[in-house]
Amino acid sequence: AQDLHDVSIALDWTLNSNHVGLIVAEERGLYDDAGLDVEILPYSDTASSALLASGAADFAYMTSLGFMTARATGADITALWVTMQHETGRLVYQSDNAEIARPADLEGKTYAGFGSAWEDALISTMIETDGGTPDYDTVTLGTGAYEALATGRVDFTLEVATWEGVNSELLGREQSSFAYADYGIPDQQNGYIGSRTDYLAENPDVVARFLSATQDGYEWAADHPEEAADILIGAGDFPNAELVRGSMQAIVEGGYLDAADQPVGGIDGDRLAAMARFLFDSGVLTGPGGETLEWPGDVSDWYDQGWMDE
Amino acid sequence: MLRVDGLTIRSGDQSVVSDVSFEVAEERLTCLIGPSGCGKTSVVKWLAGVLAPTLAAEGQATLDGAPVRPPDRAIAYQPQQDALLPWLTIAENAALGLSVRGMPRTEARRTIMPLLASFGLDGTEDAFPAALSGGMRQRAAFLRTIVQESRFVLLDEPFSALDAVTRLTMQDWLAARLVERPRGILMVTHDLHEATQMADRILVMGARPGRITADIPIDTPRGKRTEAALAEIRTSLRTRLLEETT
Amino acid sequence: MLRVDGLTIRSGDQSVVSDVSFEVAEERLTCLIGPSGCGKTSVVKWLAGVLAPTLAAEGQATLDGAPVRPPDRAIAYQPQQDALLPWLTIAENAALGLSVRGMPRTEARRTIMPLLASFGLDGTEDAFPAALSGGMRQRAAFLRTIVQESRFVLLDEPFSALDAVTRLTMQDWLAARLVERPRGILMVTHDLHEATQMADRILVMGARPGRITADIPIDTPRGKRTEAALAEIRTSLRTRLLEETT
Amino acid sequence: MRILSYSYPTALLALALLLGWEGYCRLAGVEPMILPSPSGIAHVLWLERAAIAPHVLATLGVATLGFTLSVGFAFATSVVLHFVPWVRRGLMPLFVASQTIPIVALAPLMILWFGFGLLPKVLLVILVTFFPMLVSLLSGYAAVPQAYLDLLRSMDAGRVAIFRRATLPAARGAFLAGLRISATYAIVATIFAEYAGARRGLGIYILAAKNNFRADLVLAAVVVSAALTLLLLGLLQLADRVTGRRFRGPADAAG
Amino acid sequence: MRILSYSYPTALLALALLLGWEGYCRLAGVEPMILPSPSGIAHVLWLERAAIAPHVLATLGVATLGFTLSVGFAFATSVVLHFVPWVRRGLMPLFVASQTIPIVALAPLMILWFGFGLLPKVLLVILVTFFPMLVSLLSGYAAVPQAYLDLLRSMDAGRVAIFRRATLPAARGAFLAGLRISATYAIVATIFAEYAGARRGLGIYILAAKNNFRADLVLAAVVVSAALTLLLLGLLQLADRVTGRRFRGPADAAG
Ligand SMILES: Nc1ncnc2c1ncn2[C@@H]1O[C@H](COP(=O)(O)OP(=O)(O)OP(=O)(O)O)[C@@H](O)[C@H]1O
Ligand SMILES: Nc1ncnc2c1ncn2[C@@H]1O[C@H](COP(=O)(O)OP(=O)(O)OP(=O)(O)O)[C@@H](O)[C@H]1O
Ligand SMILES: Cc1ncc(C[n+]2csc(CCO)c2C)c(N)n1
Ligand SMILES: [Mg+2]
Ligand SMILES: [Mg+2]
Repeated sequence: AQDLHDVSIALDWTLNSNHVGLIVAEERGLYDDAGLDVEILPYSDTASSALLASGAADFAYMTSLGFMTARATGADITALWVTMQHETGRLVYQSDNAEIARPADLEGKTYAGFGSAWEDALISTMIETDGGTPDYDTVTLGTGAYEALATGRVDFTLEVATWEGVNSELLGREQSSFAYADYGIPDQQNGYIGSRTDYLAENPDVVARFLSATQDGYEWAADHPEEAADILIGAGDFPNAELVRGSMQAIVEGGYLDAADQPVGGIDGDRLAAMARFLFDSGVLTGPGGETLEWPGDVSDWYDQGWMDE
Repeated sequence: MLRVDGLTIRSGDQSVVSDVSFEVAEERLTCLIGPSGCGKTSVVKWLAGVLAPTLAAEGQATLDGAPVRPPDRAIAYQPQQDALLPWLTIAENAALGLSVRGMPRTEARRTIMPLLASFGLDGTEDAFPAALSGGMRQRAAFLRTIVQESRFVLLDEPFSALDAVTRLTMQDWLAARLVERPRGILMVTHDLHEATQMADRILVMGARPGRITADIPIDTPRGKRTEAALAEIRTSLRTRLLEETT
Repeated sequence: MLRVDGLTIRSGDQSVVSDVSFEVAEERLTCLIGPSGCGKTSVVKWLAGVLAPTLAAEGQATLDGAPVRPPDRAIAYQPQQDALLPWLTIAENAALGLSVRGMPRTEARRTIMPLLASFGLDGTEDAFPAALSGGMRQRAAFLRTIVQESRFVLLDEPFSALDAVTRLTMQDWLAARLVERPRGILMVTHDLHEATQMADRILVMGARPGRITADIPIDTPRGKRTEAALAEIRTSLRTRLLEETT
Repeated sequence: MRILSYSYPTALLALALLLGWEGYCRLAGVEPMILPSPSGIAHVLWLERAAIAPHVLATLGVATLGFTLSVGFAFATSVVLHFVPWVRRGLMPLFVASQTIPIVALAPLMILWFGFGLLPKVLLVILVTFFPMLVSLLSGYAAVPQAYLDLLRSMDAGRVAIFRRATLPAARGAFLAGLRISATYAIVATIFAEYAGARRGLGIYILAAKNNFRADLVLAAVVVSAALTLLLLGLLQLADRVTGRRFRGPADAAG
Repeated sequence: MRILSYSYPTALLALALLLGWEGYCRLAGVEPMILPSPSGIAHVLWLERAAIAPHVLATLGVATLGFTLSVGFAFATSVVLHFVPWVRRGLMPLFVASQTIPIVALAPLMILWFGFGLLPKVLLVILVTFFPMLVSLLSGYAAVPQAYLDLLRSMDAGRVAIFRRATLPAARGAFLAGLRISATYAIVATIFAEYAGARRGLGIYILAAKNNFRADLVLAAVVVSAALTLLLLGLLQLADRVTGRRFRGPADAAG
């Protein structure tokens, strides 16, 4: 056998359908063919972008927020790929909550949060855009949020439509949602894969092979959602196989993976800049001394898809 | 008159003390001597009502012919060492028996204060035991026992923790107190010298199982108990004890 | 001949022992008595080289006229209680002094084994101290001291933890051992009786600060030391001691 | 003065450590996102004091409530276990087993079961701090000199009177030792509980700081938490001094 | 037989607790996603045994390595601190302060500083388990009867010989007590460290179970972790028995 080059990738969350392309590439031997031995690191309590920035992993699958916050705060990381062509997050509440019909109604309600500064910017902007006063109560619960919502202990939270959304549907929970983009938030792509700038410079070839194989993996998954779901189920510990299948279906039906004007994984620089701008302008980003960060003017160096050319 | 009849104490199926009977006379000092482990402490603890629950006892105690079930107010007990509670002042320690019987704090203190002087403790009423010398602590323990006004007092090696000189002083002192306020006393000791100096009667115990092997009255008047006067009885007691051991 | 000259021991600016001089004769037993706290243990510890570092000492020890700096192999020390190490067998404990000097384990054991019988310890060589009676433990401690073959031995209240009967037996026993293997002995004791029975000479110490107040030879031959024969000297010693205290 | 001369080796060592750390940060040029310098931490601690304050108060509140309840509960339990030996034999192994539960796993479940109010946090603080106190109390009770008990029993004192007059005061030292151990964990346990779900508190602050990639704020919160614990320990020491006149003084003179 | 009759109150109480829990789950019909029943937990534990095994092995490996190093390090440090009093005075307060650090906050930073390998986990285990052992050892050294030291000193034994022959054996009991306390925390600390970042281990398993909304798996992992800790404690007990012939036997007869 040939000598495989070791690379590792850290995940943004417990293994789920967002990561399907990585698993497909791994399980179908695409990484082997590219001469790579890819280790998909299990999710842990440390953010994937932090693991990447510190050198604990070579690549990271990051939420858009995770990537942008780390990058804006000075981490030397670059986005190479984005999985979802549209925002997969949304704001959810119980349908039987008669008091909520529009974001402005969230005023005075209780939000189950995850402990990042951007959530407040997001929700406040949505309420304000809808004409309300962004005054609400936050309880930081992490994954406990969804149970708390279902049992009525909180009024709303955020979810990933293609995962928690599908799960709620399977559980028969009557939930409604607001899309961020309808209330003043720029529509963004989500699910970045990035690496450190120095790693890119030193291993351009490895990076290109890794991402090309990953791209092949996601393309195959988009074309074979059911088989891809089964591969994913086989690779991970999924207590509820229906959730994975349902989620894959939602991803494909929602056209999340392939947009008309973009190759799979293609980053849209304008949308990335718009979202970054939003983060800076809403004042959620602060530097190591605690000072509010200035908009750098140009963020085109935040991403690099040079590997696609080869 | 306090009598013990047919006292047998067992640990499991081993006899610690077997069929012991004796009496403690009113206003007289009776010494209990014997080799280590023969059961002296066990007998005294039984009379005080504080025998360890792992030991089973049979036997009868009577006070002037009437049965008593220890603990009984007629019998006060002073454990080996002084057992002063370190977190109580000397006055509080001395009054402990009174407080336990429910006497209010101020009244208990009023009872104690006039006695401090004759116990050589004046000025120490608000000191804690740790600040006192061994002899003073021992005197405070005696005061605590005496104020309970029991007819009988059990003393388990009261002086064994004191150095020889303090011990001699304390023996004289206790004898003087007993003249002032006579009590029936049962005193366990290891010290032949102490026993012959202080006792009106000496009970000798043997071991395995513990039983009484001799009951020796000391008739020499206290004023005449010089080394020379007691030499003979001491020699005979020693011989007897050494025999008991082998 | 072991001499101590002008020994002064200070704790801070308080004198514990002041200008003490005495000698310990070869093959004779010298007793050191005195009230509690007068500094007996401090003197012995200084001679053993184990005085607490918080105490400052001045003075000179000489062995046959030549200065010695304790600890010295000519002087063996036996602490109060027996200080047997509970995790060593009796044989190992007895051989401790030899092992510390680097004697191999088997040789040390060979040295110890023939002596066990005369110390009343045969069969206990592989037992642990906890399994032995107080008297046996004490004998094991003596064996440990004796096999070090030092010309002088310091004993700090060797019998004070024993009960009266065992103590009497051990006194006789030690006297017999000393006839077999004579040593120069300095023995601290509280017990007048013990001192008069065993000593060739008694040093009496007074307190505050500790100093030697009397040096009394006991000329009664050992065979004739009955209660009666010693009564007089004991009475005078007691008077002297009680004076020292007040 | 004496305390100064006593603590200067510590101060020196601590200073050397901090200087080494600061020097390393400056010379090696580590990213502050990964390893902030001590001066950087001190700086943000000062800048963020207003933002941290409400979190500190929340944590202090929960820790105080939880710890107080835990002390009370441990005391009550110790009394029951002291007087009823078969309950002691039955419960102690269960309490030991309770100490082997990883709170990381339990905390989120507690939030699920009991909501994000005070209850789950207080329960977690009790879970962590209860056992050392119980053990100390029981060993304190067991260490009362038998002579004290015999003395009181011979005076015809009842079980409760004996407990109140001898057992309890004799266990004071052991109780304080247990209290100190538990107090060391009280703040940390609160932070843990908050980490699993809360409105406010140092745990939330740390979580947010971590999610916003602010290692400096995480460490600032660590400093605050350590300071709170040391403060709590200091208060206990003070309470000991103020209430303990009877229990101090020279070591027992007559042995 | 004796152990049976001794432990039946515990068994009874534990059984009652489990039955109550089971009954509550069945009668109240709580969602197993929120509060699984004991039988449910036992069932998934059996079903998932193959999936849990590698995580258990990983955790055991890290815990064993970390704990062993911690014991060695604590022992070495205790010797140094014993012989050099000014280092002891200087370091002890810093060690106390180290115990007030919330590991929730520190663990993710440790992963960032030292990567995904063994190092950060081992360091965290040491941070948690080192201090109780050090304290026990030092208090054990301090509790050697002065007579033992005097005896050896009078035999002209040097500092090292005295330490080896008297101080060290006398501290055995205290050392074992410290070992037991530390062992109670070793597994839990490892799980913590894994939670912040690891390839494998019970911490990772718990995190994944939590994010999959599987309370039953979380509790199954808790059961496994408790069992591991009890196993470790059992091993220590065994090691004590096997090696401790010299240190057992009846309590010291001559007082
Ligand atoms: N709580 C107990 N349980 C079992 N046996 C006991 C208990 N207390 C004492 N014994 C045993 O009973 C015997 C007598 O003990 P006791 O203390 O009464 O003797 P003693 O004559 O007072 O001895 P000493 O002179 O040493 O004080 C001893 O063999 C002892 O081991
Ligand atoms: N390590 C020490 N530091 C300071 N003072 C000490 C120390 N050891 C003993 N002392 C003091 O020195 C004095 C003499 O003590 P020492 O133990 O030598 O007396 P002793 O004659 O052996 O008494 P005892 O008969 O009670 O054994 C006492 O007042 C004691 O308080
Ligand atoms: C599968 C999956 N589920 C949840 C999260 C974490 N999370 C909770 S809400 C939200 C959306 C915010 O816009 C995100 C990302 C994740 N990372 N991946
Ligand atoms: Mg007795
Ligand atoms: Mg002495």
